[in-house]
Amino acid sequence: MSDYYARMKFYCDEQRCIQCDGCSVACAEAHELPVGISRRKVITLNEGIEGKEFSTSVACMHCTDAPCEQVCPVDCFYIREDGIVLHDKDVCIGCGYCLFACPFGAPQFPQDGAFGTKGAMDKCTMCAGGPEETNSAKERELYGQNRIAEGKVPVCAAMCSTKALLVGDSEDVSRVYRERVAARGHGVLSAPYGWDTAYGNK
Amino acid sequence: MANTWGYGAMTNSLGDIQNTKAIIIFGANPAVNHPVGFQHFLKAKERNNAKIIVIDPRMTKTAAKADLYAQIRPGTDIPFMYGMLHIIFKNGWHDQKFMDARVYGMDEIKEEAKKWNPEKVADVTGVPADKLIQITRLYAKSTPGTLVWAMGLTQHSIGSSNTRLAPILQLALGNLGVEGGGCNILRGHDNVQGATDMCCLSHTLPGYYGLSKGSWGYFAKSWGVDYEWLKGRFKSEEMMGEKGFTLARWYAGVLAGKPGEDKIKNAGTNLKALVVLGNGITAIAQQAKVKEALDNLELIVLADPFLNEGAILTDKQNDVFVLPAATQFETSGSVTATNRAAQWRNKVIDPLYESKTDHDIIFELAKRLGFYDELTKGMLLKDDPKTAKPVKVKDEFQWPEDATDEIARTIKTIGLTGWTAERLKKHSENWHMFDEVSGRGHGPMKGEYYGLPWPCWTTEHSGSPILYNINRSVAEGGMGFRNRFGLEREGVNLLAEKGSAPKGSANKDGYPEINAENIEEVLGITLTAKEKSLIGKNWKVDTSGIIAQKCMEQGMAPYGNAKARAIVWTFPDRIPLHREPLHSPRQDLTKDYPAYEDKPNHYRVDTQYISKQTEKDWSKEFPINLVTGRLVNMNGAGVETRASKYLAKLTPEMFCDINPGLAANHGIRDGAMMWVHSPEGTKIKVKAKYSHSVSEDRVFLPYHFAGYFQGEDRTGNFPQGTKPYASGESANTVTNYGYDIVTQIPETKGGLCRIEKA
Amino acid sequence: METNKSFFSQNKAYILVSLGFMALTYWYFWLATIFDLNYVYQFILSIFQGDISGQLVPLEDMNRYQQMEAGVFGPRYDTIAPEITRAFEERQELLPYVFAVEFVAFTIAFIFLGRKKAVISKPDDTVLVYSLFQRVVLLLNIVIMIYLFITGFSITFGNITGGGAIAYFMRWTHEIVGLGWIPIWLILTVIAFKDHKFFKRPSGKLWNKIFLRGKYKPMYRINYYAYVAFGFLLALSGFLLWFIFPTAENYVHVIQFRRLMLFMHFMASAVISFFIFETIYSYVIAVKGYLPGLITGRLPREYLEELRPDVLVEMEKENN
Amino acid sequence: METNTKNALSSKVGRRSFLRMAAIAGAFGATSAFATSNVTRKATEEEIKNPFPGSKLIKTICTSCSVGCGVIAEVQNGVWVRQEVAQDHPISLGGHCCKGADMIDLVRSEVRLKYPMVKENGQWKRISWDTALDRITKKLESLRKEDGPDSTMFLGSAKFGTEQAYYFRKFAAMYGTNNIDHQARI
Repeated sequence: MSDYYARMKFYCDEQRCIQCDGCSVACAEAHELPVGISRRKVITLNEGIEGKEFSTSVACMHCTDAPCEQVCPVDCFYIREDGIVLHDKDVCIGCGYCLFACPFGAPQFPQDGAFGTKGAMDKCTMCAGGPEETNSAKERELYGQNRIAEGKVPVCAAMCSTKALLVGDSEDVSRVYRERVAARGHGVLSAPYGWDTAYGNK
Repeated sequence: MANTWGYGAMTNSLGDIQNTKAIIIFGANPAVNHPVGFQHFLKAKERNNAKIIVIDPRMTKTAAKADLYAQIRPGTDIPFMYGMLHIIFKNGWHDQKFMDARVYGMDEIKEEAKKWNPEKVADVTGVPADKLIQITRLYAKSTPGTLVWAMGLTQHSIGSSNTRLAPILQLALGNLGVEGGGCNILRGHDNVQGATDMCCLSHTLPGYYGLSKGSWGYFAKSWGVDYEWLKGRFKSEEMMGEKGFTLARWYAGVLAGKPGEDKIKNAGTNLKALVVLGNGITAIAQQAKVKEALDNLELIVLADPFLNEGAILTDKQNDVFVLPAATQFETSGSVTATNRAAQWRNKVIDPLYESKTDHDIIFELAKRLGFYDELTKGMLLKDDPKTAKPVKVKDEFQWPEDATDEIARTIKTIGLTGWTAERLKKHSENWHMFDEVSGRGHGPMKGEYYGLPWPCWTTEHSGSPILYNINRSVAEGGMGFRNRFGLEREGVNLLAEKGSAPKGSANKDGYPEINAENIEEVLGITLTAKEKSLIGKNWKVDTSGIIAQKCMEQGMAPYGNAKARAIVWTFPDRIPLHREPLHSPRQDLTKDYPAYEDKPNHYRVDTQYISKQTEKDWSKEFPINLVTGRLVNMNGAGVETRASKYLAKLTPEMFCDINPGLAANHGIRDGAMMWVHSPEGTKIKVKAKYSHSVSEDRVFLPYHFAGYFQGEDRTGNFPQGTKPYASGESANTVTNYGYDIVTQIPETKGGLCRIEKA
Repeated sequence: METNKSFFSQNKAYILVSLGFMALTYWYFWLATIFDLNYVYQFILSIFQGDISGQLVPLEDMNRYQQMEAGVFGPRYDTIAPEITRAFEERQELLPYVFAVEFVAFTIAFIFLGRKKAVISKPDDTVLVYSLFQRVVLLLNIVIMIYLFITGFSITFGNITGGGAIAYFMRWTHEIVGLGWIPIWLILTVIAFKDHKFFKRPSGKLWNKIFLRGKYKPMYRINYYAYVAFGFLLALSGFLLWFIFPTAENYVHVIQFRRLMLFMHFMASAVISFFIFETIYSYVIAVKGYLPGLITGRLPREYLEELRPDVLVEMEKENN
Repeated sequence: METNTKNALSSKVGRRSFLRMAAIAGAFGATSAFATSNVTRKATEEEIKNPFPGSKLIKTICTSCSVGCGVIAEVQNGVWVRQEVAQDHPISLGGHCCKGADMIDLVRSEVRLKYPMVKENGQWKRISWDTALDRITKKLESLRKEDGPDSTMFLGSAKFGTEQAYYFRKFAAMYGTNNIDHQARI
């Protein structure tokens, strides 16, 4: 292989998403998340309005210049070379700045401290675990499965019922999406939503 | 539907929907109820630029992906379909050749359709005339088109008429027996198709064999028991042939004799005991009656992986048994998907805790009731090819493989002969070798379709992914319509016309179902004397397999090749006719379209139709239409799904979708509590959820909740540690009276209610 | 009252401080920040109308793409969030300078003004000035404030602590202790307004245990007023930040509001630090012998005669 | 700001993740319909450590609805540890709705019934299977004798396997009644 490195991205095709919540439940179940945590959430807009209703699924977009990484006071974030943004829960102090800086609402906080204070941040890892030893029990407990290390697709996209949610190398994601757009030949957004914010105008 | 062309099941498959050009969906919401199946709908949109048309009282998630959507008044699908047929016939968009060759009685439909001009349809259904025309034009012009329905058509007092007219619409367009066409009924639970084929039903025996003496005799033989013994188990021979109570109305059997209750005819006794295995009885209409019935039973047995909420609904203090049943992952067996294809479900783990599998519970009960040996004998038997009679071949059975094989050798009507445990296992083990769209296998599985969709006539047959497809040979899953209703009617030939036989058929024309007498003549073969001695009376009871074998050789279907019929002369309505729901918001229409006459002894219960409809002007007091339905994260009564914390989180409490305009008229705020009153005198307290998906004359209730009853919190009745993560009022507390005239499916999709602020 | 003093000289302290604030405000909002001032202004107006979502344009009026961004990601990311990011970065860099400046200012004040001292000849002749309640409130205020500052800084200067368990502990105790500070702040508010001319002071023994005695000099009063005002912002924003717990469900509706609250928290904490230093300076450094009195509640009579005669006057009034 | 990002980028990637980078998804294409090309390199056996050593994959079918989606269960020492994706299943292609994605929770839910119980004088009481079955059958026998077999109603389930459904129908027939039904009716 060449020294080209993949740039991992998510994209949810809103023409296919039907808000079945398969992705969010698959994620919660695979990583055994506490009930208050939604690493991935599904949203329907204009519900019940003919011709305007659509749904989409959103989680961490794994931005290029991740704002969370920029504001984190303790620098617990790190960006892998394939673009996956991860963080270290042992370092995180749960201050919540990343949530303020995130354009997508990805960081989640368990309500497990005294008087309902926030715990250490939790967010989508693109099923790539964390800085602990790969596939160790500790990693699984803190970050959930490390499916990427096993060579498997992140569970949300793999279990997407209508294959609306795409994940993978940016080239492949955009190729798949392009094919679909060409097949439909109509009703395409001017640009994939959120991409400007997450990855710049590339 | 079975009465139209032979089998009442999905004709094509989910993958095949990708071949279609137009999808019309009546009263189904696959985006919510079958999300994975809906992926094929969406792919059809991309592959073929297929159009999706949705006709539903609610603007559903499916409608959000549709090209055209019509918001119809509940219970008026028949006028809508006649309106479509009116336009189709008027413009000559129908497939005359197909109708002539393969359909009987279309003229009467044409006459009836003439009455339904678009303006009249618009008045009755609430769909504007130009929308109807637009939809009809789009659908009729895009062939092949597929018609999809689910509970939205069946759960009406005229449900059986609905499900007859929908196939007729497809027949008129010639959309049947082709790839991308057909009538695709989406079933609910994972094995509704399988359990229905096995007929856990009160009016048939497994494989849709009737309750006649002949059928009982055939099964007695196949089970290896004496017919006289079996007869002795019943109260009388007459009761053997009587249809039993149904799930929808069993409570009437308990409550009969009380003032105001319907009369029953049940061998002179009321129901005194109820044995439930894995059935959420809180999802049955008329919950208040169900509760009363539970209170009056002498014995209740509830076996479920989770606590059946019937146990907390009842005030009965003694003799309520709850048994921990294992989930289906703790046992193995076959399961039939909606497209008639079987898959083998492997056991994942041993039953957890003290739970027992369902069949273990059945066997244990049988042991103690003294007929365990008779019950399980069938699994020890095998058809002896020499005598074509079942003989004992082993002393111990192996569950479930032996049961699968027993079914395979017994059930001929729907062609389960090919469904041996070995083949089904092989299919599931090699599921990666099958094509997504056509279901065709490749590599070692070449020549077979995934899951061997029935009819799978022989142990070598490929399975039939598309019913009534005459463009394929019978050996590859082709067939005509089933010859089930005789050879001729009122002088009209009921067999298919010339030249409409499946590809490669030795007999190019229509032919009757095969029996011992006509086999040589119809198939054009001669049998040896030995074969003649072994052969069964007809193809349905031919345990020798000779009829099926010879038919395959000649490329002919054992059940004949006949016409589908638009007229069902045994039904109350010869052709499907519109009748207003029992509780209709349009009282002015009930005079023109009255309900049926009251029907005595309908599955052992006297059932009211016209007398209920004319009892009073319901719509005055209860002006709002009540629609119930499913949520994506719930299933059935929701017992299983509410026991999962992740799923319960998505909808933590019962709610009612209400249009903001309607809510404002009643002073109900978003998120406030409201009462829903039903004509039955019951009420529920639910949270209002503003939604534009319902119009101002109707409200929507999901039916998955239980735990509360008429505003009263009954969750305290849960035994410790069994309370699910979400509880709420059951929508079925307020669903109205009303049952289908043929199948007795409750009318939960077209009732009335009144709302007020709580 | 002397009448020959001009308005300016009478209210010199107030005028100077408010001018200073105006300059500071101008610099901060119009020159230093990068957020969308117009949006924030409209947003605050809409908050007072009861809509905290920050979605100023109805979703129905937007096109599908805009709807998607607003409905999924929350309204107008580009308005406040960049400022949060920037302010956060700058706090790390600028706050040390701010503190250095403040430190220098107080040092200069100390050098020029020196330390006031009372000549005590009879240390046993003491007067009970502060009730137990007052002592608890005043001391708790100082202690909690110091703790909040330290823990707050442990978040801001997290790059120095490097995170981990101790920093995590400090962060969540910041939230809890901050909650505990809210009642203290309320009481201080009452105390601060006690000698306002519109405020009719009740009399009686119990009240004397609650309210402080004496008349304030303008600078003290400003100190209290500013403390109350910025304390209010801090307490409110801090409470709301804690109270509106971030979940996936409420994200879209509250994120913009929380950003605004965080911004307010940043701002108020930077400003209030000056007055905290002032308080500490005036309690501990500017006057000798005050701190022991604050702890025991008793001060020598001579101390009061020399430095706070107003307190004695008031006490005598009460005794009559 | 920029310096911080730069620091974070270089130091963090360098320090923490570079070694582990080696273990990233090499074999995407093998299981996925999405990413096929251009993805770093194949991870070696050692790098892809199996998180559940000795586990085996069992193909089974979702019990939620009639679509019949494939489920792959990863079982280790008789415990269902993980639900895997059946991406090669011809109907579902690995897809699941929320119910299907949560099948594993159906089995390991904490609120499952754990033992047989009977309600006596309004109180739930734990009993053994034998007691429960004995008491049930005694009652059924006496009802059958007094009021005939038609005094009992059997409600089966569409969640049964086909074989179980067949046997439940057979059971009712041998009990002597046609009062048997299941959810196809609703």
